[in-house]
Parts: sequence; C-alpha cells; structure tokens
Amino acid sequence: MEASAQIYHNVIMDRFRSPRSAGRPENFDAEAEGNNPMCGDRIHLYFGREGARVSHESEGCAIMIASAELMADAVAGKTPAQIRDLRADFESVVTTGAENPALGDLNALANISEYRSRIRCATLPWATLGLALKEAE
Amino acid sequence: MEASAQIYHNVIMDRFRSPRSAGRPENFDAEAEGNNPMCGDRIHLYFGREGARVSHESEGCAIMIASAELMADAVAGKTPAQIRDLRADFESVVTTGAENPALGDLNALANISEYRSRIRCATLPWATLGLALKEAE
Amino acid sequence: MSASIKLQPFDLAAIRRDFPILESQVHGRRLVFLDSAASAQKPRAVIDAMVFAMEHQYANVHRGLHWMSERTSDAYEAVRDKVAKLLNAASRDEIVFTRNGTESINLVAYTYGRAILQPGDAVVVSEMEHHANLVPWQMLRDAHGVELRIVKITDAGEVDFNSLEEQFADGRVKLLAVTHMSNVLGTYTPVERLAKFAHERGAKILLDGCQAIVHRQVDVQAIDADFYVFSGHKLYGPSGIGILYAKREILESMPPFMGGGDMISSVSYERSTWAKPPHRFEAGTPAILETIGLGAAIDYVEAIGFPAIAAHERELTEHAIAVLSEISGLRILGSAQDRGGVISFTMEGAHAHDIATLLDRQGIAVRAGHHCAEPLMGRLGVTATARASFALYTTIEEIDALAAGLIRVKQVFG
Amino acid sequence: MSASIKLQPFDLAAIRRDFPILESQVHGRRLVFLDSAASAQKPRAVIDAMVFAMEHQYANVHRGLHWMSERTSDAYEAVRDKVAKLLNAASRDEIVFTRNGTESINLVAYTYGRAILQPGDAVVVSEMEHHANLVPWQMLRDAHGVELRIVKITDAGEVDFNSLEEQFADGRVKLLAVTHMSNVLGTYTPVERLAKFAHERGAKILLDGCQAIVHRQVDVQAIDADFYVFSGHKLYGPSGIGILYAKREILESMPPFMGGGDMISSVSYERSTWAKPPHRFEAGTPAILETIGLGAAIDYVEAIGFPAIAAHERELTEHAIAVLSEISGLRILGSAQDRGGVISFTMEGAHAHDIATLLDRQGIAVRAGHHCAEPLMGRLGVTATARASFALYTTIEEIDALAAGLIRVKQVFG
Ligand SMILES: Cc1ncc(COP(=O)(O)O)c(C=O)c1O
Ligand SMILES: Cc1ncc(COP(=O)(O)O)c(C=O)c1O
Repeated sequence: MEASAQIYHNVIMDRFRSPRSAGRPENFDAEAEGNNPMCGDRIHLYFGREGARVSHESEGCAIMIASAELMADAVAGKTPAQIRDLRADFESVVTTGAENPALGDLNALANISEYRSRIRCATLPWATLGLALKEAE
Repeated sequence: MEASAQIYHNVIMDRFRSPRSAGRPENFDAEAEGNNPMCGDRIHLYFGREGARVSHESEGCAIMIASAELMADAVAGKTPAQIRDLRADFESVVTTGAENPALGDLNALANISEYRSRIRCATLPWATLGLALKEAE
Repeated sequence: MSASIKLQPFDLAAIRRDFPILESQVHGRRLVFLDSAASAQKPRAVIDAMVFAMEHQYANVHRGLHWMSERTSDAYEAVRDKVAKLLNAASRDEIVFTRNGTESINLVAYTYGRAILQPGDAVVVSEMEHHANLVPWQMLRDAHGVELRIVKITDAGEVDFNSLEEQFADGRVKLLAVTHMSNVLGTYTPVERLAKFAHERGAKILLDGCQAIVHRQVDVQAIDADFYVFSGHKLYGPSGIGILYAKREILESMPPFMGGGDMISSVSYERSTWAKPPHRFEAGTPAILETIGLGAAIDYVEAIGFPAIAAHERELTEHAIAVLSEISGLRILGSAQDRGGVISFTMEGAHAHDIATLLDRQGIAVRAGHHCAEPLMGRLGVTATARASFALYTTIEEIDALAAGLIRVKQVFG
Repeated sequence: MSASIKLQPFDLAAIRRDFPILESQVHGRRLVFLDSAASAQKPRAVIDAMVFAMEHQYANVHRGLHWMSERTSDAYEAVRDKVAKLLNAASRDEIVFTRNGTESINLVAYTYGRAILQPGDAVVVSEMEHHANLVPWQMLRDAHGVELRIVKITDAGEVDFNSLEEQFADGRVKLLAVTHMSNVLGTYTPVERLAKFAHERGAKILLDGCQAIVHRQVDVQAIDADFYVFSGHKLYGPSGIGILYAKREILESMPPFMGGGDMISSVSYERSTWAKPPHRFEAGTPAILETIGLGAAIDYVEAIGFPAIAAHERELTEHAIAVLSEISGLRILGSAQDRGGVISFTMEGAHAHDIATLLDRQGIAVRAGHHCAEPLMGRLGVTATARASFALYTTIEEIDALAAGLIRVKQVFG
C-alpha cells in the first residue's frame, strides 16, 4: 500500500478520523452549503469574521473532510483577500500536483491531482467558503 | 466494357432506346402510377383487360424502362393469376441473379441482382402493374 | 463475419486472450476490471470487424449505387437481422438503431409519448430505475401533462406487486417502463409477469434491457415486450450504437423523432412523408462502423452461448457474495431471489469514493457514486455505493483480489 | 495523440498510403473513390487511435474514479478542446457531441426551436438545403407553429439576396438556417455576410457545415455564427460522432434535448436539475471511441493544413470542370463564383442511375440520386443527378479516369 499512502497521507487520515473543526459553533457571521451532486458529498460551513474561524458539518469522503479541516487551519487569522489567494494557490496544487512550500499541510492533498474526478472532493470546502465569504461581506 | 455488358445487355439497351409499348392508349380498363422517391423514377401504366395489354409512360433509368417494356411483352395474353405468378418468378430472378428458362427475355435483367439498390428499378413496373390489376378487378 | 455460429466450450483463459486490454497494468499491477456494467471491454473480433470495414469496405450506406456502398449497406443491414435473431423479434423491421439505450428510451418518450399517450394518462416506473428510464418520463410529464408514478421496491430490491396494484388501480396507466435488471442491485425483474400484468390492465410495457441483455437470453416474443432497449457498448460492442425494439404495429403508429436524410419517403417544402419503420426513426448517416462492430459482438457472445455465460457469472456472483459477506462492516445492497453479477456495497467508516480510489491503487477498477440512480440511493438510505460488476471474462481470482483489496481498505480506514 | 502538430508538405502519394482502403480493387479495377462528400475514407491514424483505445485504454467516461475511466475521460474530453480549436470557438463548453450533423440540427430545432422560438416567428432556409436542414424545421413548423420560409437561389446556385431581403421584410424571421457549402452544387455561401445580414435584422444564424468543414478553415468567431454543425465521418473521422457548436449564452438558454445519465445535476422524482452545457445535451454513454477517432482525424487534417488541402482541391475542381465540360451532352449543375470539389451533372440520354452503375463497373464510385435535396432537384428541373466529389486524397488521374469512364457511358447510351 505504499502507493495509496501518497493519497491517503497520514495527515489526511488523521484529520478525517479526528476532525478538530467539526460542528456548529455558537456564534458565526455567515454560513453556506456546498454539495457535489455526482457523489453526494455535502458540507455545511460556518464562518466567523473575527480571526476567520471556520467550522463545518460534513458528510462525505475522507478527502473532502480532511480538506475542510486543513482549510480551517490554513485560513485562521487571514483576511478575505488572503483567503482568496490561498484558495487559488491550493487549487493549483490539487490540479497540477506540484506542491507549494508556502501552503504547509495543505500539500498533503497534492496527489489527488492524479484523480481528476476527485479534485472536486478537495475543492468543495473551498468553494463553499467562497460562498460564505461573499455572504459575510 | 465486357463486365458492364452483363448489366446493360443488348436487349435492355434496345428496348430502352426503342420502346414499343410506350404512350397512352386510346382505350384501357385500368391505370396506375408508380414512383421510386429515392431516385425519381416514375411510371404511369395503362392496362387493357382484353389480351392483357400494357402500355406505359415512363421517366427514369434504362433498367426501369426496359423492364416495363419486357414486362409488357411477357404479360400479353396472360390471365391476372398468371401475371401474378410471373411477377413472383421475375422478382426471384432479379433478387437472386439465377436465370429462369421459362422467363425468356426477362432474364436479361438477372444481373441487376448485384446492385441491391437498383433492383427496385426493375421491379417498379411490376409493382405498378399489380396496382392496376387490383383496380381492374 | 461468420455466418454459422459454432458453440465453443467455455474456456476462460482463451476468452481472456480475446480481450487485449485485459493484459494491461495499472499502477504496476495487472488490471482487475470490475466495472463492466458501466461499459464492457471489446474482444478482438469486434476490433477486427471495425478495422476491416475501415481498411477494406467502407462508404456511406443506403444512398449509393456503387460497390463500396452496396457492400457496406449489406454488412450494416445484416446486423439488423442479427439483432432481430438475438432478441427473437418477429421481424427485422422491428429493430431501430440508435446511439445508446438512453436515446432509445428518449425516442419512445418523444414519439410514442407525445403522439399516442394523452395528457392525463399515467406512466409507471420503478424505484430502481437508471436515470435513463426516469428523466425522459419526467420531461414528458412536464411537457405533455402525462402523470409519472413510482412503483415501490421491497427491501430485498424486488418490484413490490402490491404497490404496482395500487399504481394501476385507477386504470389510467398506459405504460409501464421498468428495468429488466438493476444496475445497482443486480435484481432481475419478472418481465413475463410484469408484461402480463400491464397488458391485462390495458398498458404497454417498456423494458430497459441495458444490463440484462449482457447476461441472459432475451426473447421479446416470449416476454411479450412492447418495447425493449439496450446499448451495444455493454454487450462487448463499440460505443455509439444502441437498439430500440418495438412491436411492428406500435412502430408504425409512431411519428418520426428526428428529421433528415434516409427517414423520408418524399420531401417537398409543404409536406414530407415518412419512410416505413425502422428507417423512419434513423435520420442521417448512422453509426455504420459501430453497427458492424455490434454485429461482431453478437456473433462473439452467441458463439460462447448465453447458457455458458450465465453459468459462469452465477458462479462468480455466488462466490463474490460469499467472500464479501465475510468482511465485517461491509454491507451488500439488495438480496433479490433472481440476481446477476452486479454487486453494490458500502463499508462502515469508508466512503465509496475512498474505497474506489484505494482499490484503484491496487489495479482494481470498481465504480463508486450514485450509479445514475439518485432516487434509489435515497430509498436505500445511502448517498453513494461502491459497485463491482462481472463480465464473461471475469475470474474467481479477480473476485478474491477484490476481497483482499477491501481488507486493505479496512486497514487504512479501520 | 500528438500534442503539437507539425505541418507536412503536401505529398499526395504519401497521403494516399495513409488510407488503406484506397488500395482496393473493385470489379478487377483499382478503386477510384469519388464519393467522399457522402462519407470520407479513414486514415491509418484514425484507425490506430480507435484500436489503441479498445486495446489499451477503455472504460466508460465521466462516471468512474479508476485509472481506465480517468484516462479515457481525458482522451475523450481532449477532443472537445481539439474541436474548439478547429472552429476557433471561444470556449470548449460551446462544443456539444452528437451522433451526426443531422442530430445537431434536430437538437437545435427541439430545444432552441421549441423553447426560444415562439409561434408566429419565422425560420428561413435556402432552396439548396440538405433534408437535414429542412425536415427538422418542417417538423418544428407543424408541431410549434413557427413559419418556414424558403430563400431562393440564383441560376448560378448562389443565395439570392433580393429574395433574402423579401423573406426578412416583415421582421418576423428569428433564425436563418443555411448551408455553408451545398452538397449538390458545391457552392460556398458567403457566411460572414449572411451572419451580418441576419444579426442586423435581429435573427440568429445556423450554418450547416457538414460539407464546408472538410475543405476550408472555419472560424466561428470571425463568421459570428450562432450555431455551426458538422459530422465527423465526412472529415475523415468515424461514423457515429457529430458536432454542434453554439455560442455559450445560447446554449445556456436552451433546455435539454434527451434525458438520462450525465446530463443532470441532480435527480429526484419531483424535479431534476440540469447540468451546465455542454453536458446538459449529452445524455447517456457517448460515442467514446468515435470521439477519440474524430480527434485523430482533426490532428491528421491539421497536420496537412487547410491551405494545402484547399489548394489541392481547387486544382482538382478546376481540372474536373475543364475535362467534364468537354464531354458533349454533359451538363454541370451550378456555377457559383466560390465553389468547391463537389460536382453534380447530368448527361443527355443517360439517367444518373445508369451512369453510376456503368462507372461502378469500371471501379469508379460516384453517387446518383437526389442527394437528400429533393426540393433542390425540382428547382434545377431534374429528378436526379450524378455527383463526383473530391477529398484530400483524390488525384488528377482519378478525374481523368472519370472523364474516360463517362465517354464510355456515352458509347453505351449514345
Ligand atoms: C450539406 C449537408 N448537410 C447535412 C448532411 C447530413 O449529414 P449526416 O448524414 O452525417 O448527418 C450532409 C451529408 O449527407 C450534407 O452534405
Ligand atoms: C439499467 C441501465 N439503463 C440504462 C443505462 C444507460 O445506458 P447508456 O448510457 O448506454 O445509454 C444503463 C447504463 O448506464 C443502465 O445500466
């Protein structure tokens, strides 16, 4: 299983098994719903403006849930403009497979680039965050 | 051109060039119209009960016109039942290519069997005669 | 190519050699292809027939008087006879060539649906239909005011005849459109009984045979099917060719679907008249090469024989159910009495997509998702399943490889 | 297969070697294939691409997560990019895969025609349309109350702009559907001018490019075409695959044509939502192998280059007109200023069918009949014509063989 380890990286399995940002927070400024009709992945995302706190209620595959988790870590404390840049950088990592040293743990998802149809699993939380950011404006 | 001679037999070219049964007769008992929409072949056929006389006004290819001519010869003096049998025998000659000694000159059209899409040219006059016979009943 | 078909003994090793792609490596492992229900691989005979046409005998059909066109038309039309024989249709004129099973059903919905069915009539489909046998009827409902009703399935995944009685109770049902084999649960439906049921109540029956045709002998006259549809690409033929069978008098009552060359009798600006069936429904240049390829596929399958294919696949299916049932946390969906080699399952803690990706790393191809049957997913209380499906070239070893692969998935997700 | 295309010099002998079928004998003579306008022969590159897919890389597209499906989807979707580039479309999402040009036009008539055009609106077609661009509009007229108008052609076989003005005079015309090249007369229509004409009067324009795409570079943005359709099989690709190009905002406004898998966003019994274009219009398993074959055909044609192809075909056409004009009693139909390598003719005393059969005995394949353009036959005052058509592999010697063959026909029918 060495090959699969490249995709189901420890970081991913760890965050999938023990999510830290899951659940509905008491306070939030915006929320958004995302889903992938092709597979039934579903995420409900909550955004708190102060400190850019993200939490999520997710139902779906390990890639999607881990991606939501890693996203929550990565955007914490960032401005909306920075988050948008991060999203673009992340999407380039998962579509090209080329890691970006500036992205830290998000690079754990780089190898999903081999699976064109799974890239949407990794980007769904980011697309949903995009919606929430618009709502929060 | 030996090969083509098998299809554009002298008998056929002769009857195409100098039709003997063409034109509208003064008296007739039934008439019918046939056409092949795929190529525009068109025949108007007149049938006189007495002596089973057939004449035709035709516009179309050599095969169709020669077939109308040879048919007029072949059915002359026959009963409707005999004509129907003749038609079946003729259709079997032009679809199988096997000559039938009983059919005389009609065998000149046997080689059209090689050209599935031209068989309809040879059988159109016979199908039209079938309509006229029904009308004459 | 071969006029007379000689039955071969079922020699699995030889059969596998007929399919070049089965030699492939994926991620450094021998390919284990368990996704034939989505589309089957192609035997050498199909590839050769298409190559032969392209190299030696090709021109447009029907419209030409020259040798290449006549010979290509012969080869093309010969396949209509083969399909008629495969289905035991009463006449070759009951066979319409389409692109795929989906188009076949849409053709019926657009022509029979709009010209013969009347607003207020009802169409019944089952809870286990592929979208191809649901969405065209929804579109008909929305455009034409025909009611769409859903017959329930039991927890085993079989048609619920009590529910069927209810749906038919008011006498407004004019068409029962139902699958002959579910692409999710593997269920075969009791088609003779369904046809009788529909006919006794004044309704016609359309059978979606996309899955069933691959695995068992189908006799449309014995079933008394009014419509039967399937796709060539699942029957080891090329993509781009599908079949609509319909009884002659029904086809004759139907207006054309698409307009263009070859489907007309004559054309003037004011008015065009239509060719007789089946040509009425075949506008434009057809899928000539694909039809010829389908002919070769039918010859291939018939040479092996459905009894042998069915016996082999039964063995595979029983073995698969046995070994998969031993994996704890794995749940097989559906348990119909009469079922074929399509097995959908879920695994505790692992999403279907993750299962498919982890199996793929081991060279094992399975499908994951809703399998174009979203409403059925809802009925089963899942959002997606993984699905392994078997073909005549599948081996017991491949099923064991699947089981071993799933145990590794459990280790990652355990 | 090749990402970057390198232009080759136009080496006719080498090109002919690329087409295996051109080696064939018919009735003991070397095949002279002058029926490419009906369907073109296939180069080795197309055959190889299809065989490669069937032997090494095949599975259903879009729906799979496994290697074979991902790679097949990549190969399939790459062809959308190739077609977009071929047509210079603004976006790959403007390219819809269909079975053939006929289906492309029917798709527009069923969706745009029924959802956007309103009863009382008018559609204009020309007197020289193929049935594929006439019958769908007649069916729309009869089903939906849209008026169908016919724009005249001149005796030379060109669109008559006076007649066009008249047809548009009352401002009710919403769509001009016209051929880009006549399959009978060889006429190219002035598409930029026609598009400007239509747009200035508030109408859209649909171009039937089935013939034109084979012979010259098409730029849908430069033309400002709203819809452009063609068939793969005439462009040296396989049968079973056609193209509909439409501007993005138009495609987005159109409801789906057929329902089924792959064209939906989500499905429930009450209501389904549609995928975005182009997938909205591609229901069910597409013609995967044929699309891949079309991609190879496009690469092949682009490697030779349209300037070289057009120059070669111009030479052929000029030569053909010169030598055929010398045969007494032979009449060439149409004399448009801008014309391509499709030549229809009649001969005094010999019916087109007899001409075709006699030429066939000499190994020469031409077409005879109404060429799916019955109303045009009426306009020309004939019931049928013989037609010779040229491709990039046609030689001057083949045209001389045709002329010699026709002289023999005259001897038989003289
Ligand atoms: C001008 C024109 N339009 C449409 C068509 C129809 O093409 P197809 O039969 O491939 O749909 C043809 C070819 O027959 C044609 O020449
Ligand atoms: C039961 C069933 N019906 C219909 C279809 C649609 O077949 P196609 O995509 O070939 O039109 C499929 C296959 O996907 C199927 O499994």
